[in-house]
Order: sequence, then structure tokens, then C-alpha cells
Amino acid sequence: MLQEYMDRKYRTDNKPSVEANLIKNNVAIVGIGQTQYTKNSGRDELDLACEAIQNAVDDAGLKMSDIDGFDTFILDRLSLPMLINSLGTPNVRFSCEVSGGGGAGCAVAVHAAAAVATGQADYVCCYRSLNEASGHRYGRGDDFIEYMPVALTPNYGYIWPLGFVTPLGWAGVWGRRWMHEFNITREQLGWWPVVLREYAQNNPEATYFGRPMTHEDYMESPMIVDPLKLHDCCVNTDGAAAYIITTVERAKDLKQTPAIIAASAQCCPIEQEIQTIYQRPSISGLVETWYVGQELYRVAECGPDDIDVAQLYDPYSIGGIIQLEELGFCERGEGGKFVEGGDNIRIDGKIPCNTAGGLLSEAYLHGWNLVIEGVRQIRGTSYNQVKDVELSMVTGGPGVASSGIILRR
Amino acid sequence: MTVEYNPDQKIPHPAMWGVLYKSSTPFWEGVKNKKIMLQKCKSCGNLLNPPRPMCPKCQSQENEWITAKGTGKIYSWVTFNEAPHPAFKAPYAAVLVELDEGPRIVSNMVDVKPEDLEIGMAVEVTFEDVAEDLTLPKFRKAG
Amino acid sequence: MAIDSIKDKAAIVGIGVVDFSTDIGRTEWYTACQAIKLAAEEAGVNIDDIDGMVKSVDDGPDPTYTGKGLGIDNLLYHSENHWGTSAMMNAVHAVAGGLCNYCVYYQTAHRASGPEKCISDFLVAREFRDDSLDMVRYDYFSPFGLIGEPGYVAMMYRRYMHETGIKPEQLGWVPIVASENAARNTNAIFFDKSITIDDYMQSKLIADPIRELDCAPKVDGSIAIVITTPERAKALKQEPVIINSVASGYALEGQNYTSYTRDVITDLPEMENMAKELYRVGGMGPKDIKVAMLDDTFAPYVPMQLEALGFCGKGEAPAFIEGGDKIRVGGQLPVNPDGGEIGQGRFITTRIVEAVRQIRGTSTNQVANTDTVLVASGAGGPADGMICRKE
Amino acid sequence: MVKLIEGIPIMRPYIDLDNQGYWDAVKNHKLVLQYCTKCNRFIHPPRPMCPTCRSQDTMEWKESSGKGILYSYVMFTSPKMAYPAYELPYAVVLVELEEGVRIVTNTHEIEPDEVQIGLPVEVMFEDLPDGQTVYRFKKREA
Repeated sequence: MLQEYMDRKYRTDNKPSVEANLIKNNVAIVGIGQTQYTKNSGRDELDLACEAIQNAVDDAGLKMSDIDGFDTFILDRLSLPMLINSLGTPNVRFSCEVSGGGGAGCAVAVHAAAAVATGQADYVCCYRSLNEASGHRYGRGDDFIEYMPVALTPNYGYIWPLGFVTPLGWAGVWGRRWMHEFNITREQLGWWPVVLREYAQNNPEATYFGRPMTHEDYMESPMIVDPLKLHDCCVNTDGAAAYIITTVERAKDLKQTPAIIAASAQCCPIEQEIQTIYQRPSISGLVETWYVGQELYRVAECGPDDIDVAQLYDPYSIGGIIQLEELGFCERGEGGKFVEGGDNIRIDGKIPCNTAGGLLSEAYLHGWNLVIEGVRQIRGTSYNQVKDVELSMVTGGPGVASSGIILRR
Repeated sequence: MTVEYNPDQKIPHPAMWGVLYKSSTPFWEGVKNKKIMLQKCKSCGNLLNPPRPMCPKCQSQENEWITAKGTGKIYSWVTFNEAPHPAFKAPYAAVLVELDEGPRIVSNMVDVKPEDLEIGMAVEVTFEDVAEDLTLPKFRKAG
Repeated sequence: MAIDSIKDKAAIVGIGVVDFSTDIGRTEWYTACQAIKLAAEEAGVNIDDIDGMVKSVDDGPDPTYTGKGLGIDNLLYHSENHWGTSAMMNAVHAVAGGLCNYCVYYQTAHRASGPEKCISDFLVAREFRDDSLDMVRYDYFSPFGLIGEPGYVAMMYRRYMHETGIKPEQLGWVPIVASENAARNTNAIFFDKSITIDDYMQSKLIADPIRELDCAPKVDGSIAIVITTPERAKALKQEPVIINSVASGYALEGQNYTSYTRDVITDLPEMENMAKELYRVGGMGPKDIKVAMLDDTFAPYVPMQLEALGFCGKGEAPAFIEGGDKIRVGGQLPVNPDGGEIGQGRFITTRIVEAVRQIRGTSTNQVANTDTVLVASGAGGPADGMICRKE
Repeated sequence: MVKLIEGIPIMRPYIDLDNQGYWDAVKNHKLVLQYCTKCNRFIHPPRPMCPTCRSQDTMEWKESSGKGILYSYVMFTSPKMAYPAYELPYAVVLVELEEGVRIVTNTHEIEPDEVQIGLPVEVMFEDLPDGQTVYRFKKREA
């Protein structure tokens, strides 16, 4: 795979055939729900999850008792039995989790889709509930000290004791290498957060709604982990979101225009770690994202030019922009130029990105908000609706075992 | 017999979850005030035990708290011949009491030896201050 | 088209078992890689062709690290599952759904030798588990000294004794038969010879009514299982073991081992739900099953499973296990011919391995003409299981 | 340029049977790398299997020259995302060793504005007051 990446030649002979893929065009997202995204919910995560799931069930036109599967990824504080006991879903027969943090943002949808495509469950609910703003924030430096005299794993043993403790920092290392090799400037980086903030101004549910930001504001924002500034980094969010997956067949009887999954992919290439992917020959690109893109295009039988709108998992601006390169929306090393001025990723641009504000300006809900916006674009109900959307792409986090889906009308 | 504790060991306290899990706070606040509080769905009247943010019968998120009478019957029990935690002196029993209102809660017995326990035994609540900062609802034979 | 069920859509084609030990002297990362290598070799699958990995959340290094250890470069599918062996379900979805070609389900856990040196705790998740909401339930138990799984199970089992009249002289046959089988199984390290009912009755009541011999001991081990489609299996080294059906079951008011708030606490509704689904998908019934691999982490769950899975009627299990004849090899329904977890240690995937061996005809305690085996896990909580059959 | 803040403990590495040789060497002021004698290649970070030939018994510890070049870095400038035991700002650098593998480390006597990609560096060791030994990299002549 690494060689495939270096040669930019995707091997298909060792992949399952497209005909064998049961998810393609057979499965759809039929319900979406969320709570308010706030900085201090004052409620616990189970409470928030119940509300978001109820909203998704209502949105789909289902009853709570129809839900027979649950899916999320690890780093989750909820307990499935407690969730079932609160929601009162008597017929559950499928559940799943996946590791890899934000990389699994879409993997959850893949697994839920696989369950309904194989008849294991009828309606699977994918949920995420977090109090990261007021409660436990993943990936903060000072979190570590209270309870960790020894690094959590052997692998973290090589980095945490150095004061190298946060995903932002880990990503900064390959991010800087990318900036160095391709002469990417800070001014260019800034356009990603600035355009996302523009989108958030039309989205009353976004954390940064009503708080516009100019490119100047961005340039003046403080450095957090050089090369990343404050506004390069995702927001902290209290809130929950959920979506419901079923077969296209069942979707016909439901309330909403289904967002049909045209392709789904997961990928974990060689020497994968959580952001600290430093042993590959080149670290200025994202093998896993390239691979996810290739697999999505192979299964959906389309290319980057066919994608109308994309929600790219962007815990930091760099992660968003490199994905543009690896997914083929621009040439390798051209990401900086591509986002310069912002037009290419604005609503009428070549590839409108993160149209609800993304992780930087809408909410950091581990990618659930991206999937939901991807669905809205298909339904035609986005606050920043792109015209005539046929194909809507969503990806999982960069620098980790990643994932992605392409939705279609 | 009453459960005996090792004075130099800390009895496991319920975690005070605060905002991390709001549903259980009223129960422990109630215990402090020597009451057994039960969560009741405002919409359908279902008693929710253990407490939780949504009623599994009707999906309402509105609920209220009522005070239990504190009477019930022993539903089951375990005798620990080895203490799984150093704060407790073995042997001792943990009992599962079915309250007259319906819900079941785990507790200990006061003044009843483990060998005298019986399923169905009528019991009533009593509150014991087992540590400076910990009150627990316990049960004794009714009447 | 989506398919209605996964019936016969996947097969087990290789197993890799690292020798069990109470002090294995290796890291989990090491033995995870070792088991997968063994399984791939046994199957005749090149490690480079492995493109799916699944595991249980709590056991061993996650697919990212295990894949890194193995130098796997083509991982197209990976997932975790929380409950029992339900990761098997994910593996079946992955190969049957055309998401990957060869999926490995691995379980690595060194619980006996403990966390020092041997546990590669790669799960950042565990840092979060400390304040996981799953911990809330312990608030209602721990202050009263109801602590630890034997105690949780004992609370339920006391009630089961009350309602069914089962006696220790009956339950004892579960560990006795386990010890007989384990004594014949070279992989089982806990019994050199079988125990008697007297031994059982003298076993310490650690959480009365649960005895020491009712509980599976801790062990270090690592197991990997290779799953692919029946079509691909034809080109491989081993006779494939077809996965006839796979299912999991949940129920309201459930909590792992502590579902005390249900109206009735002495049956296993999760297991019943799972079994219903398993038989429906597989088109089989309890009578079609030749060998049952049941969850014997705690002995009382064996009679309860016999009832929940339909192998005997409600309330009949105590008589069914008494004397052990019906559950021995050669009996009406041989249960855990490998010695189960009581004989081999607490390690859920041993059940799948033994199911495979029984169907291949290579068990150390072979049941004659085994063509269908039922595997069940997760007794006392969310349940899961599968039915395997001969091709 | 890593300055410790007194009273805040330094996190220790996680030592297990796979990486014990590495950390034992650090204790003795040596930088060693895992080396597969079958594939003749260095591997880092240490692991239980050679990812190329998949042997579990061909790996040994070989001392590194300790020399390399600065391949990339980040500078922790805000308390928000930094570990509180070190004075801000502090650099974390990725060094590409002569043996071809890259290791993450801190710097020694390199000013923030000198931290640049391409800087030749070499390893040094420091025994901390809490008893642990750490490796850092300092400038060297090219």
C-alpha cells in the first residue's frame, strides 16, 4: 500500500470486487438528530445522547423500539446497557465499536451499514455524546498529569515524557514537514479556518455562529503549538448527535429523502499510529486518506471531479487541507495555493468543504456533525446548501486509521 | 449481626458524579437525609431504578422524585466468606431488597446473622452512619 | 442487493493458539502478532493478504498497533466489539459484505501474569473507562461490600437456587465434567486429573453460594481466527468451518452480571434473544446441535444457558447436568469438550477454537460425527453466539 | 532548552518486555535501536516482530551513532496543549538518525530560533533529579 501510495498507483486486484460490496447503493442514512452544541451543557452525556437519538428517530419517522442496533467508537463514556435501559429499545441485536479516534468518524457508518446490508439489524443508530467543553476534553496537555506518572502505552512512552502530549502537537510534526516541503505559508493555512467560519455564520447551531472572523483575526490569533495557531484548532463542544442507518428498501417508507451510501471505506496502512506516523519514508502526506479516497472512488465508480461537496474531518486546518490533496481535489503540494483566498472551498467553488462550519467552527463531535451535514446536503436542507448535490463526501480523521463515505441522492 | 468494618480502611464511597452523571445525585442526597428516594417518570408514572435521564417505557425526559416507605422483602443475598475489599470484615452478607414500591436495591442487614437470612423476609430501612462522611441505607427485620 | 441474512456466508479457515500459561513471559503485543502469524500459516493465507482485523474492546492491542507489529499494509476493515465474542459478527459482516477478503479475529489477554511487563495496554479508551458511566452502577453495590464478579453472580444464583431448587450436588457436575475434559486436553492447564463431587463440595464458598471451583481461573493466552468467504476458503489449506449463523442479543434492564432490577433475575433474556435469532437465521433448532460450547466463566450460567438456548425446558437444567452423563462426550449434548473456561482459564475465544476442532474432527476430546456446534458467550450480560457447521 | 518546573513530576516511559533493552540502554547513556539480523534493517519504535520478515527471534539491539538531522519539529507555546512540567516554550523535534529511523526527542542548548529543519544534531543524556535518565539532542558539526 505504501508503495502504491508512493507510485500513486492503486492496486485493485487484491480488493474484494465492487459487485461483492453489499453496502453500495443498498444502505442509506434516514434520520439525523442532534442537541444544541454548547460550551457548558449542564447535563450529562447519557442525557444528551437520549435527546439526540430521540431527535434522529423522530426525524426518520420511526419509533424508538424500531432501533435494533447501536454503533459508536471508543473513547466514549456511555455504557451501552445504560443507553438501552434509558431509551427502552427492547429488540437490540447488534452493537459495535471501533478504535482509532477521529479516524473512525465514518468507520462507524461503515459498520452500521454492513450490519443492515447483511440483515443483522434493521435500523442501526450511530451516536456520539460529549461534554468536551465543560468536562473531559480529549487531548489536552494538563489532563495527563493528574493520573499518569507513567505513559499509558509503550508507544506513548517514547513521546509523552518529552512533553509531547497532544494530538495537535503530534500532527504539527508532519504538518510542518508538509509546509516545509511544499512551501505552504501561514497565510494560506488561514483560509481554511476563515471560510469555515463564514459557513458557521449561516448556521445558527454552530458554536461560532454570530462570531465572524477575518483573515487578519486569524493571523493575529495566538500560537498554540507552533505551527498551529488557536484558530487552526477545533472547538470544544458539549453536545450529542445521532444518525440512523437502514436499507434503501426500508427507507422508501420513511419520512426523509434517504442519503444513500454509494461507497464506504476504512483504511489502516503500514506503520500506522495515532498521529505519530513518523517512520514512513515520507510524512508530508497522509497515506490513509489517499487510500480511503481511492477505495471510495473505486467502489462508487467515480472520481474527485464528481464530488459536489465534501465534509473533511479537520481537527486542525492542516488536516483539512492535506486531505484536499490526498483525495485528489488538487495536486499534491498544491493544497496551500488551492485554499488561498478561499474561493475554491466556498459554496460555489470547486469543492465546497465543511459547509456547516466543520470541526473548527461548528462543533467537535468527533465527526458526527460532518456526517449529518453530508446528509443535509443530499436532502437539500443545509444552511449553506450547495446546488444540485448528487454526491456528498464525508471523511474520518487524518493521521490515524481513517475512513470515509460517499453519499448520493 | 451488622457488617463490621476495618477502621483503618476506607469504605468504598459512591462516586459523586455531579455533572458527569446527574441522574443519581438525588438518590444519594436523599440517603444523606435518611430517605430512600425513587425516580418516577412524570409522564407515565414508571419508577426508574437505577435513576436515568429517559423513561424506557415512554421516552419522556421529565421526572420527579418520591420518597419510598422503606419497607420491603429480601429478594436474594450473598454471604462473603472472603472479603473482596479490605474495608469489610468477612463474613458478611449483602442483600437484595425488593421495596414495596417495586424497585430492588442492594444493602446490608442490621442485627441479622447471614445464616438466619431468608428469601422473603420482611425488612425495613434504617440508616447507619458508617463513616464521618458516609451514611448508608441498611435494613433490619420488620416489626 | 442487500441480503436477508449472513447464513453460510462466511467460514473459519484457520486458527492460531499460543500455549496458555499463568506466566507467559511475553507482552500482549508479542503474542497477538504470534497468534495471527500461526493462524495465517495454518490457513495458508499470506499475512500480506490479511485485510480485516476485529477484536473485543478490552483484550489486547488494537488493530492499528497489531497491524503495525505485523507489518500489515492493506487493512480495509477493522472494528472492535464490547461483548463476548461478538467481534465474530463484525468479521462475518466484513467478508460477507465484500468489505475485505481475509479477516482475523484475535483475542490476546494476559490476565494471570498481570499488568506488569506483559500487558500492552494500547487502549487510550481505558483512561476514559475510569469515569465511564458504566461505573455508575457500582455506586449502588460497592458501599455495601457487594464487590467483584463472584459476588454479583452469587446474588443472582441464590435466587436461582430458590426458584429452581438446584442443589450444589447438581451444579457441581459442571466443574467436574470440565475437569474430566480438561484432564484429557493437553492445552488445558488447570486440571491434571478430574475432580470428584466431594472435591467440589469442599471447594471454598468464596461468595456463598458461589464456590472457588465455580469460577474460571485467570490465564495468559492469545488466539487468532481467520475468516473468509466459503468461496475463497476452497483454495486454502484447511477444511473450512462454515458459519451457519451469528447473532447477538440484548434486553431491557440489562447490566453485565448485575441485572437485578428485572422482574425475573434468574433467566438470561439476552441469551434467549440471541438464540432465537441464531436459530432463525441458521434455520436450525436446538435438536440440530451436536456439541455446545457454553459460557462457563461462572458455573451457574451453564444450566441457565441450557434452558435459554432451548437444550432443555425451563427448570429442567439441574436434572440435565446431574451426574454429568448428558453433558459428557458421548452424552445427549456434550458441553465444552475442551474443558471450557473452568478447565483452560478465562478466555472466550477458546470456545470458537474448540468448535472448529470438533468440526474438523481434531479435538483431543472428539465427539463422533460432529457436524454442528453452537457457541455461546456473554451469559449474564449482552450475549452473542454462532452456529458452525461442516461444509 | 528544556527547563523543568520544580515540583511537577516528569512522566516516565512505559517499559515492557518488548522495549526493555531500549530503556535499559538509555539508563546507561546509550542509544540503541532494534535491528533485524535477517533483513539487516533498523526498526523503531521497538516492537515484538520484524514487520518485514515477520520473525520474532531475529531482532537484537544495536547501538546507534546517535547522529542525525532535525527532520521536523513543533514548538509548544501555550499552556493549553502543553505538558505542565516544562517551561514554555519548549521544542519537540523529530530526528532522522543516520541509521534511517526517526525518533522523537527534546533539544539541549538549542535556542528556539535555531530549531530548524536540516540542523545536524547528536544525542546526549541527562540524569534528572527524580532518578530517571532522558535523552535529548544537541547541535553538532555537520
